[in-house]
Amino acid sequence: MTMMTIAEALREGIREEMLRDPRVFCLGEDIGIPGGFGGAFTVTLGLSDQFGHERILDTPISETGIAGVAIGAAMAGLRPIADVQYGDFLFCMMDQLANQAAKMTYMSGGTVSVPMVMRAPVGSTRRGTQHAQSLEAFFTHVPGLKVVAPSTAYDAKGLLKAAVRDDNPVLIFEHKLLYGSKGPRSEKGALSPIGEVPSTDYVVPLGEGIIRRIGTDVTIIGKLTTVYMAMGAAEKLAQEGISAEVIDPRTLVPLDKELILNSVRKTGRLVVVEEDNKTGGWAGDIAATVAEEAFWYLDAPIKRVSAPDTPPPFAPVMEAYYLPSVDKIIAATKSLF
Amino acid sequence: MTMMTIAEALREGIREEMLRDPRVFCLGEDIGIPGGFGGAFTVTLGLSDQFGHERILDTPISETGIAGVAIGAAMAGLRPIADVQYGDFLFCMMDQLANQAAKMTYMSGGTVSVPMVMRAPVGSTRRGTQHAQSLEAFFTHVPGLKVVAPSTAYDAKGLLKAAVRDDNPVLIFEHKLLYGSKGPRSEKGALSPIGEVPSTDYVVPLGEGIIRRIGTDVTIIGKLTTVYMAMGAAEKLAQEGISAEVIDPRTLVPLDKELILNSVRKTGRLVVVEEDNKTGGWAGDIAATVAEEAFWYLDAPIKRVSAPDTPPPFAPVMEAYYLPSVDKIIAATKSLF
Amino acid sequence: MSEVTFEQKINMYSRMLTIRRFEERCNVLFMQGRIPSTLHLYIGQEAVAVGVCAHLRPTDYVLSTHRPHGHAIAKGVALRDIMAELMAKVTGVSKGKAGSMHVGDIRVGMPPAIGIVGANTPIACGMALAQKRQGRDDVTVSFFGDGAINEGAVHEALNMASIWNLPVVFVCENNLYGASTPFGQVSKLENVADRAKAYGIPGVVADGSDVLAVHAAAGKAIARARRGKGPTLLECKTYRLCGHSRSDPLTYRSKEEETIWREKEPIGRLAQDMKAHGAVTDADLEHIEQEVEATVDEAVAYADASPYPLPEDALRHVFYE
Amino acid sequence: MSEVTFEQKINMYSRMLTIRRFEERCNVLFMQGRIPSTLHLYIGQEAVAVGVCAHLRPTDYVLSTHRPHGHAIAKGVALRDIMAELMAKVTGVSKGKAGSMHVGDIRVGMPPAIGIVGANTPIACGMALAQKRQGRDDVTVSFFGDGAINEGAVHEALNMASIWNLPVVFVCENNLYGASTPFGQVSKLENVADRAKAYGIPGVVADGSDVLAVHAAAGKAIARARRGKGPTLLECKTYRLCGHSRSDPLTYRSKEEETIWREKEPIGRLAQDMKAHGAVTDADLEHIEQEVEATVDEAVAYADASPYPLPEDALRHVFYE
Ligand SMILES: Cc1ncc(C[n+]2csc(CCOP(=O)(O)OP(=O)(O)O)c2C)c(N)n1
Ligand SMILES: Cc1ncc(C[n+]2csc(CCOP(=O)(O)OP(=O)(O)O)c2C)c(N)n1
Ligand SMILES: [Mg+2]
Ligand SMILES: [Mg+2]
Repeated sequence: MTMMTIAEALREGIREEMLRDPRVFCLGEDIGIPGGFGGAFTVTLGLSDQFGHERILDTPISETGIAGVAIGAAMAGLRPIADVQYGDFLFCMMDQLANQAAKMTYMSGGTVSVPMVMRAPVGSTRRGTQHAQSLEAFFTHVPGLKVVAPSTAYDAKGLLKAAVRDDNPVLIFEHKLLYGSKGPRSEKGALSPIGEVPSTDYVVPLGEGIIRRIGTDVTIIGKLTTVYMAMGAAEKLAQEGISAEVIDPRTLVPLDKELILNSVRKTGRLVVVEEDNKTGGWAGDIAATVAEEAFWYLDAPIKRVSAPDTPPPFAPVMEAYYLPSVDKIIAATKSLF
Repeated sequence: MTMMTIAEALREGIREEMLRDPRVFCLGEDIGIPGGFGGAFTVTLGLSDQFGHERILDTPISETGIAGVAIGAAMAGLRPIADVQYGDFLFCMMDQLANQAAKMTYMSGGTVSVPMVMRAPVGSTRRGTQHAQSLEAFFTHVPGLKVVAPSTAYDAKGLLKAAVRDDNPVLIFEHKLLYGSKGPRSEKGALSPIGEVPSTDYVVPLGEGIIRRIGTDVTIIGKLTTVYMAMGAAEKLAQEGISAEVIDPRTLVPLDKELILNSVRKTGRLVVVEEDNKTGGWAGDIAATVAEEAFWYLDAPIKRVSAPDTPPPFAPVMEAYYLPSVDKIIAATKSLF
Repeated sequence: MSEVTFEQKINMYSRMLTIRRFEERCNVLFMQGRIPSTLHLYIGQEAVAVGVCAHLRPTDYVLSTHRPHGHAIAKGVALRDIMAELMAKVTGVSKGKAGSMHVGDIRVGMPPAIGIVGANTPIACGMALAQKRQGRDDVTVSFFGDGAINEGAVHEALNMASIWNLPVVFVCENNLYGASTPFGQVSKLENVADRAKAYGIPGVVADGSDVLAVHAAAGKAIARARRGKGPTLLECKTYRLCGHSRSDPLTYRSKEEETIWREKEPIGRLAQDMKAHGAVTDADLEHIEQEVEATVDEAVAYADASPYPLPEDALRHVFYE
Repeated sequence: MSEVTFEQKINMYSRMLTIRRFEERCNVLFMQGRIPSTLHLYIGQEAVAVGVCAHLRPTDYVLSTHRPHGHAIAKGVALRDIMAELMAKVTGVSKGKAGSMHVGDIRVGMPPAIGIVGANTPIACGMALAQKRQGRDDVTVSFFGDGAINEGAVHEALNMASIWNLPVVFVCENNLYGASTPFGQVSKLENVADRAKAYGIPGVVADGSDVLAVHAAAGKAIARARRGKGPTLLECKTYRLCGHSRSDPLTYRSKEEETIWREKEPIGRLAQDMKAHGAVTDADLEHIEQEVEATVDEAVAYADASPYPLPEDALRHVFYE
């Protein structure tokens, strides 16, 4: 067991998988340049020294190309871990991910596999409209893609390793404020999810959510940073006599639906929290699932605590207004009682 | 009044707007080639004879370029109507639509407008995975874009004209089976929404839904082809004593939320029908909104009749299984009683 | 490049004829409603697929487009598996899930064809990268059209192939039109091949109606790639003698132009060449014709006799099992 | 091209110095935490923005990137409006909604800068298309970096500008690195300008550390565009004397390389030139320095005194009002 940040845990996960399996390699912009950044958020820092530039492959700024190369390499027997500097740039490779990677196995009648990983940092960190979006909902809506969103260092390493070993395209959404990147690449306002990470080989299987806090009166679901906000809210709510169960699905596709439904069947109330825009967000999909499959257990409306339908604003005062928070979760939860 | 197909109604709408406003022009692949198709589904057929090739501008196969040119032209004072041959190719221009068009006004603090229209055919017509998707949900989730989905010839013309006159980027999703395109470009299995279309100038304002059938026991919401399925189901349900109200939102963003909420407040039951994949679909977002804002009026779970989470299959037997249908709507509705 | 042997010529002839007859049959079946959806035929362009693929092994890869039948047949995908797919049967190469635009069989080195114009090129780079890393002297061929050259994806792919010296051959089939749009209207350069200059890689133009010319040019490019010398952009000037898709009335092209190209048509041309060299007689050709017809008949019979998928098969193979 | 007048030189000098001092101040404010987020400085590249924009009118357009301060100042966006934006104030040119990466002011012909590498180029084509249709003899300039040239969007844009003869000038600022990645590692060609050959348009290389060289080359390209002769790809070889973004330790570049370029640095170079011609004295330059400092002070004071937006202002301007 070592204490690690998420950036470190991801790096260890990549290192272990690369040592375990010579087919694994990384590609992306600025990931392996000597003296460089190790990717936008230091995740691959130092790996090119250990593995060389063939296996930590620096690419041109060509997102479509990066995704396409990852897809092709995966189809031909390698296990690429591709990297995009900000999740927002996934839109530049959307055709490759949504039309090609996601559909290749289906189009081949199940004979071709695309075992690739695409890592993408998301979340608002004062960089404004084009460097702050949450992209999860776009990809959970594409059949054929798996989607994970780790909120702890333990999960980050375990999910990454599971993703690398999966025979399907897996997107890993990592939140910028959770990396715990150090030195010049550290982030203002970052949470510090430093946690214990086994140095033994383990995976967190795709599709298993986790109850972060047991409760009886209301279920609060968060992902990435909003897990921490939900935990904060649950603590304060406890002081007011409301016992909140906090769920972190960890994997968005495949979703651990039963974990969520069982919790709601028990608590009768649901609040879903995410940083993404409300309309069309992932939170709405969870709400719809519960309204369809656990309706008779509900004692109150299903609340979403999401960002409003605006691009991520730059100014910190507006950004704070835009983002979910402990207080907003508390207010939403209390409105159900 | 003339009887028109949707393809004709769109063509007339474009023609009228081009005559009214010299800033309006069309661009896209194969839209104006002499002797050519008039776009993939004949909508612009003949317009280059009338307006010339400067205003019916044939482009290279460069979707990013097409979207970017439309955005730039709109910012600089023109009113482009751009065209993509199949909605699936919107993924190729996703960055331009989601990161640029949608955010330009916001990024400029409200000083720049992007009055462009992007037309995109959607829906499954036996062409398989990459030519059959429904793209609406991806774009309703992008703040800054307006999204319309006409199901009748009257609405198609009226919404198109409203879109051209709007100062924001508007996506028009047109269903291939609704065009009623004739001759060599006609579609197998097409519905025939030929309808009366005024030859006078009118618009269907963005954001106004419509009740297609009044009912008291259940609200069924459809869009594009599923409006027709909902109507068919409502008729059969009536024979069994269930009175269904059918709503066609026509515009998805901005959404006529009150129309929907009021209907559900009256009927107490909701079925949302769409051709898109269930997880992350638009139907889920409607369900979530109702579960949040009209929960106390609900007498039953909210049902979605959507496609399963698979790419659109090619073989007609599988496609039929994949698509919603009158029977599926009836079954879902009855399960609520 | 060694001379093309008589046997090779016969093989190429027979392969081209197979594509032609197969597709003519497709067209009939489509008209009869037995092939659903749409159909992009390759008629007239057979020399390109055949001339290129004659150099390939099963461990080489071919990536194709919305117009893939010719590439598939040339790469060795079984006729019956293709036909069953087109007819939406469960015995189809993709179990009826994909249809005409996505024909391919990974067992012979051809993944599903990609219907998004230009999108196969970066994927080709990835496959070539894997071949290189694995120490194979295999190559990847990416086929695409003149229209595709203006897609951003192709640019990114050409550059990546160039800087990483990947064993990939980009074969642009310039059939003068992207759907209805003349190439001259969407490019200032006359030759697609000249775009290679932007990437510092060889750009070569070949007569795409002459299978021997294609064979020679492709042979060089492929050998170069196998030797680790990197990618080539090979442009084959060709012409589709059929419509772009389903019932295209072809009113955007002139009859004169069509006539010129009909005369250059590759199958007759190779027949002429072989006959002129006294290598074959009309009887020999007739014999090949009959063999080809028989294989096409067999494919149709197989597809016809095959069952449709079960409706709920739609749910399978979203993920790799 | 007519000779550059003394007055023009002084103007360009003063403009370059304004950019430099403004950004040095930005850096201090960033370190102090008074500018949130990240910051891509233009220090060292000033000659490009200034040499190009000296030719432009308010009705010409400039499109910029994640590194836009220099372009904005050169195009005439008010310093105080930029500074207020960087400091997230409601008086900022985008009301605090956008920040450093999206600086621009449409009132002077510069829409918000675009932070997606390469993405401004097709938009530039659209703006140029509008200028052409409207019968204006205005031009659009798209600035982007060496890293951007490998984006698909740029390829599509260059081709469209070429076939439609659009009045757009593509100015590639080749500062040798895309973030930490050396250009030589992502391109087989030494010059970005040579990529122009793929589109049949002129490709020109200029010394981007010499504002007079940039001015001359840009003048030709812009005049050509105004005359309806179409686009040019103008590559300016330059160097950023600062980090890529916020606290970049610059450990991927050699000190020797930095020293070479520091000696070529454009502001001192123009000063040398003017002094050598006896056109200015040190006292004159000192006077300019003081003026520039004063305008920067004023901008900071203005921004400092300005209020922050209201939190709920976040909800406005999603749509055009
Ligand atoms: C990204 C994308 N844009 C548009 C289309 C529609 N489309 C299919 S084929 C075609 C023409 C392609 O022309 P070319 O590349 O020359 O190939 P050819 O059809 O001539 O073989 C078009 C526009 C598509 N499939 N994908
Ligand atoms: C599409 C996209 N990919 C990656 C990035 C991240 N990024 C920002 S600046 C940069 C380097 C750009 O290099 P260049 O074009 O040479 O411009 P320079 O920074 O040197 O001015 C990168 C990779 C981005 N903003 N957009
Ligand atoms: Mg073609
Ligand atoms: Mg650079």
